[in-house]
Amino acid sequence: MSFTPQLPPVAKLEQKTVIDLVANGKRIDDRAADSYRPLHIQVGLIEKANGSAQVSLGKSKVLVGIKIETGTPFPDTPDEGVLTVNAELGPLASPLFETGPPSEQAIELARVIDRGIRESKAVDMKSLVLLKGKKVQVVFVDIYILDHDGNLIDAASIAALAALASAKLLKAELKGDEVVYKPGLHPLPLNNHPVAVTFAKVGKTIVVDPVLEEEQVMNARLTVTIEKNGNICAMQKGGLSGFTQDELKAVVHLAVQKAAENRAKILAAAKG
Amino acid sequence: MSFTPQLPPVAKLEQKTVIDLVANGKRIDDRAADSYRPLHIQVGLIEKANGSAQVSLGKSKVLVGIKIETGTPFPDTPDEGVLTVNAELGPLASPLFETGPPSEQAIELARVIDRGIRESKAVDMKSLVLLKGKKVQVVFVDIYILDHDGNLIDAASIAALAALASAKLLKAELKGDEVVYKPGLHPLPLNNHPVAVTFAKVGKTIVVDPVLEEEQVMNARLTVTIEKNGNICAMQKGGLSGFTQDELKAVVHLAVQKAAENRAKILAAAKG
Amino acid sequence: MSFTPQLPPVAKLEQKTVIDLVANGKRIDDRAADSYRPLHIQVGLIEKANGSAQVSLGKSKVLVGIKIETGTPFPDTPDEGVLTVNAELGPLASPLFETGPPSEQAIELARVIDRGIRESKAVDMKSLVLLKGKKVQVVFVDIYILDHDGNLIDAASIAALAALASAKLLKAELKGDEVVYKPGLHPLPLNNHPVAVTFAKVGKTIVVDPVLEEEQVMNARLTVTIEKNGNICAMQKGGLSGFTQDELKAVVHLAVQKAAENRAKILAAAKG
Amino acid sequence: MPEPKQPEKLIDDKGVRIDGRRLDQLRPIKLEVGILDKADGSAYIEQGKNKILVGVYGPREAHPKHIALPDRAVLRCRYRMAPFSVDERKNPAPSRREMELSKVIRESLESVVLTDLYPRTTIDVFIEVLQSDGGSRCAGITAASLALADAGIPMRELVAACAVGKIQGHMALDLSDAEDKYGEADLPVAWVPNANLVTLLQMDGILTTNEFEKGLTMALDACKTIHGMQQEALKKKYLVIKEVAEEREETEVVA
Amino acid sequence: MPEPKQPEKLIDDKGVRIDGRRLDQLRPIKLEVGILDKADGSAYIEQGKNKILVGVYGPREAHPKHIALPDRAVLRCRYRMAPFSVDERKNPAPSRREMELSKVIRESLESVVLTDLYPRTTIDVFIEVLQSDGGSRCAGITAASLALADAGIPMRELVAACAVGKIQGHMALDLSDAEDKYGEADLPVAWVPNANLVTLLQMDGILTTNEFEKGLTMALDACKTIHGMQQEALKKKYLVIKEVAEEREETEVVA
Amino acid sequence: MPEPKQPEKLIDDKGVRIDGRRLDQLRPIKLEVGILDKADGSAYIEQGKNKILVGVYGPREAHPKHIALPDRAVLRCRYRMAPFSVDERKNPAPSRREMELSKVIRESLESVVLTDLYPRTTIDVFIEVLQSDGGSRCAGITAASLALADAGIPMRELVAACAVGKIQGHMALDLSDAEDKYGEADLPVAWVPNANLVTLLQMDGILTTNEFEKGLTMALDACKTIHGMQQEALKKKYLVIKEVAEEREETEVVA
Repeated sequence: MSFTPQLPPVAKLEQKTVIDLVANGKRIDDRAADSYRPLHIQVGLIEKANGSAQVSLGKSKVLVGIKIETGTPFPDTPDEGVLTVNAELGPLASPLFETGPPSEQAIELARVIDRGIRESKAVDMKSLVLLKGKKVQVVFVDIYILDHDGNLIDAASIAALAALASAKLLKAELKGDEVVYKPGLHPLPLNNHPVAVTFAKVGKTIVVDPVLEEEQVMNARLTVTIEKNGNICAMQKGGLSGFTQDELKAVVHLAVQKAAENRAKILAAAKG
Repeated sequence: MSFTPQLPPVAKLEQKTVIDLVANGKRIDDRAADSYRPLHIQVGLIEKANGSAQVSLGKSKVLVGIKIETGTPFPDTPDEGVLTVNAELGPLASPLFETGPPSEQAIELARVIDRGIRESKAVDMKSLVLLKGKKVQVVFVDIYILDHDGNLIDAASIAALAALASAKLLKAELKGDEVVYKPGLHPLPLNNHPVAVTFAKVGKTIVVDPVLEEEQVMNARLTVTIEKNGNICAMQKGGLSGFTQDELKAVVHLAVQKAAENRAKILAAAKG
Repeated sequence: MSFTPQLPPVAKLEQKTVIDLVANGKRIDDRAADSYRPLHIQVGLIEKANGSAQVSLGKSKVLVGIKIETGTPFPDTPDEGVLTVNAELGPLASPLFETGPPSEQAIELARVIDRGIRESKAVDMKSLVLLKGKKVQVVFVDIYILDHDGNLIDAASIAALAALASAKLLKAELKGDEVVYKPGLHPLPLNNHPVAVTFAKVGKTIVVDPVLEEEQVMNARLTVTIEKNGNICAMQKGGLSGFTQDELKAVVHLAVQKAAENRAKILAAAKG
Repeated sequence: MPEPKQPEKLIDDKGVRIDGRRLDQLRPIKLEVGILDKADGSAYIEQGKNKILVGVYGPREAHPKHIALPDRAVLRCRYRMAPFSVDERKNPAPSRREMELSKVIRESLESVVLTDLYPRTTIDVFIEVLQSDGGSRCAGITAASLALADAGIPMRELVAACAVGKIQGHMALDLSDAEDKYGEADLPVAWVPNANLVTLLQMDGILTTNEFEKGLTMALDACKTIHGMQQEALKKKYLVIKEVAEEREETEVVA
Repeated sequence: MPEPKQPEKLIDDKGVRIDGRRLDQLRPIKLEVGILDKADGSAYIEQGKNKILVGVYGPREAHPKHIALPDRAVLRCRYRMAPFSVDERKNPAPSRREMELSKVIRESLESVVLTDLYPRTTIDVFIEVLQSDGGSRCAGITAASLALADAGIPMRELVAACAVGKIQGHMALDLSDAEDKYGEADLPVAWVPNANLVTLLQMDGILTTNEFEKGLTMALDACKTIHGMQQEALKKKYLVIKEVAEEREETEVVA
Repeated sequence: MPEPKQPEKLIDDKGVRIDGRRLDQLRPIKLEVGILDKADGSAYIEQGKNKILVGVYGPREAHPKHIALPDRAVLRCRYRMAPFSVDERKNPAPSRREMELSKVIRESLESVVLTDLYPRTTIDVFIEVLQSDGGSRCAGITAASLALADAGIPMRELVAACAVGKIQGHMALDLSDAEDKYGEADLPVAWVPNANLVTLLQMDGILTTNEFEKGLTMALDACKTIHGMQQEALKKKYLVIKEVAEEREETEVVA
């Protein structure tokens, strides 16, 4: 059951400061409404993973690891591999996070990232089949939040794409019942590069890449995921209030632009 | 672990009224001790299910859906299909119900209904085998409580039988490893028609089909499930006290009569 | 998540008595520092199990049952059977134990017993294979604590070895896909006889086989499991403080001696 | 039950959809208010083959207490699919999809409920999908608004919801199951008409920005229509109550 | 371990059952009281190959507190089968069957315990089936009564329990595992003799109403016998205690 | 990813291990302190291919309250492996191994933290193994000590930890993954140097008592070395802080 969350007791005064700044075209960390925080992307840190990327977005920090293993396809898609996205919002990353099974926030995060990858057909799922209906490769995308200073969705989306774009796998073949790996690493075939761009409505103003203090006072949140051709491939609204029709139109257009900028950085970092 | 339940704080006065009425041969809703509340049965509401029935017993309301799917038989009964009964006593139906895994009340309800169906051999389990020991049809009976005003066992038993009796399935066959469905719907083969009849002992009097207010003051509860030939196929006593030997004999005889009356209504409704 | 346990409110005075006694070379139950409580071992109580043993160590009482069933080997050990050790520290045995999933104490206990058996290669795992990589015998060691008066690890270790050493199984063979049992019971092949010996450091003194009152005031605990040739095959330190290097050396040597004494009793009891 | 087969075309040469609808046409909608006895408020919706029951309890004491908020009621929401509501039986354990939808549906309702009137309480919305046919989260929101109103919980206004999608390259209103499954995109929308706020918005599939804008307009128009139906359903309920009350009065006069 | 094979006949031509019993004969019963150290009360029963241990704790402070009742003790009961107690190893996770039996066993004991003497506390009954052989819920109740008495918890009287069943068309007392498995019906009964109340009654299989009445009478007769054994077991325990006390007294006198 | 193949030999004819180390040589260790923003204290360790991040929160209010202790802080510890940290993906659900290690790691730290200064609070240590390469519990303890210090939690001294093992019949320091897997024994040790207390000790495999004594000495020597590195890492962190502070001061003077 989902219920209205208990926000941490941020002093009213502090909240007012954040809102007033935004209303005056400023932000608590001196950015413009349409600017991202500094973005750093590092791939390949986890040698035991097929792919990995650590992303810092300001002080938010996310690690994504990709593991590729053999498994069974879903009965209704016998000729496709399997993609699984999982997110850990562990207590290391924030006093707001607790131990225990995935919270609704973790599930929402994982499912939004999953939709962007799946709907844009980023991973070439046909190429993952070893034996139709019986044996396929399963791509696990594990999102690990290390430090939470706001806008985890974009940080995770960027890290997931960087990890996928830099992932390598051994060519697997079936010999009888057994999976045999041939030497030599090949890149994971990607057909698309989805990038999530998240906005917060603070007061009446919309800002991109909200920092934690902005998330704690925002009326609503919107994530727009854009694929490589500039089309939308996933959206998700969050927060207790909403957006007007005009706001939505404006936000979508800005998302296309911001996604292109971030995509370029991701692909450059993934190439190393 | 099972523990003495916390009953809702019904006013002592109200409790006394219910008990006094029954002691005087009356009931809070003006019924005779051996009368059921009005019974309405509607089958086929859920087109996506193989069978379904919605039952109102007074203000109690239960929906049962039947799904039939292919699965694996149990190792010790390789030549029989599988029957699974599950009950949801969700928070929609009563302030007494909570979210979370099935309560002991839900488990007891499902198991009593299950026993009635299983012990009377109502479903022809042999007819559900596709390949002995390997592949059979699995009959899922899902009981969904919508409104709880007492005597959920009988309402669920009636709905389960109506749903089974009106269930239709495609003929399935094995072609090699795969299940192939042939066109044309066939009724699910039933060999018996078990009907549960539930009694409550209020003060020293025994009433049939207790309403919620009666359940909250009863000393004990007894369910007797009667199959089509008038034999007993399941019993379950509940509640903090018990019954005398003479009371049990009387109750069993009344159950035979009441089950026959309700069975006629169920089969009429199922034929629709 | 593991956290500092809440010890029961033993009166300070009582705690002091236990500590003072040990400091003066005595113990609350009049034993020497290096003496075990009376040990009773009874095998074969549970006829439905392949092996079983009930052990009393003073007032601590443990029952272990062995079940041997067919199953699937782990992918990385296709030519070995499977060994599973599970422990129940149920609420019957102590007011300190609660219902619910296994506590960290139960998990630690099971894993320490498991390590002793596994690392000493006590069970001949190769002999349990029916069809390499496909079908093997699985040995379940279920530890059931009945009365907790301290040193459950040693009581469980003794009971586990006695149960394994007295276990019998039917010879199983594969005929096609099915497991067929041949008549006649054979002993479970054992190659080694690991025995755990547990010490507690109370004040500055180390005692063997701590009773519950000693466990509740001990600084630290050490279990040393010794295999039949006098080598160490498992160790586990517990408790909030630690041991000096010299203490560890002394303890290990004492463990070798105590294990040999207990092993003789176990094997005598297992032979019956 | 085996799933229905994929239709050859989702739109025929005349622009007609598999169930006979035009691209901008809603499925038949049936709304009922106040149909459960124990719940404080309830509503039932049929939209196409969707059959959804919503029960509301509250404001009531928060349980467990630590979730209570000092300055407002906690809104709680559970979206749940019956095991028999879909083609392949759904496992009764809550799925990740159900948990996500419970969250976004709750967020779609938060802004209209006057929660600050009832601090330290909960208002509970239970959405039971008895049969699912595409667009069930939107139909659930439409019915949940009515159930909240039926429970007498003060609201700024009703929330209406409807999905729009893309099939065979065209934007189409209120996708059915088959259209959702074999179509190219799905865009569920909830709207609070007077505040002019979109309080639920999700999307999957591929849409150009133009298609998005067109689809959003179609969805909001449909929400307007549905909002009218909601008001009708409430009026009808109160009318019935009024009539019953009047009948009683007459009876009493007679007696 | 592979299950034992199905016997050809459950009753031979002379009316004798596979374990040599007559139709109305109980299996050998062994009762022991006060055998655990930490539990406040305990008892052990062997009935056929059933081996069941019961421990009782309480009255003690309710934990968690919110389950406490203001006017009586909460009775808590857990029926549990050891993984090695049955032919095929039982998964240690609680099964639906164990949860149901915990409930009906608790309800069979509620009316004899004077719970109103200990408001806001719990009385906990833990039934551990170490080996199961048909009729374990009844044997568990018989032992639980003794364990409650051993814990010094005030009770109106002891509850005795026994099952009756139908094998090869005949009503037979106290079915063993094989009889339960290959028989036609099982009817477990718990009885409070002086109050003349049947406090546990379940049935599965097929019985005519006449068979039910006959079976019930057989079960109640057996409960009477078992009730006698329970009283003997308690007496023996107290005798032992008395003897120990007397011995001590003597020793003290000597000393 | 498929697991690496078993090496033919773990030690070559010259006594050199597969990664080029001598028997008594540690793997390269890199320590960083204070690298997380939200945690009250944090540290990062690389030891061989181990990559482990530790965050510490506290002392903070105990939640849930009933775990609080009246006379000291509760130390809480969670050891966790990321799904991608090992050759075969680890299921995210907590394993029995993780639960056991959380306990023994907590117990290795309890005696150095001055918990009696903060009654009714918790001090939380979260150890996240991002990549695992043998000896991760020891590396985790080494980093956890630093993270506790970084959080400003008063400690008697730092705990250092290192494993020793047996490969091809020789005792060898600080086993790597392959050595652990194909070796004969593993002996993880945590040491509190000034109190001279071994606060973590586990063993699996086969060791003679002589081998144990030799191994223990090797492990404690290594702990001494690591203890020095820990102090360096803390000094470096405070130096940086001091420099930043001085820079700021200068800037302020300039401004």
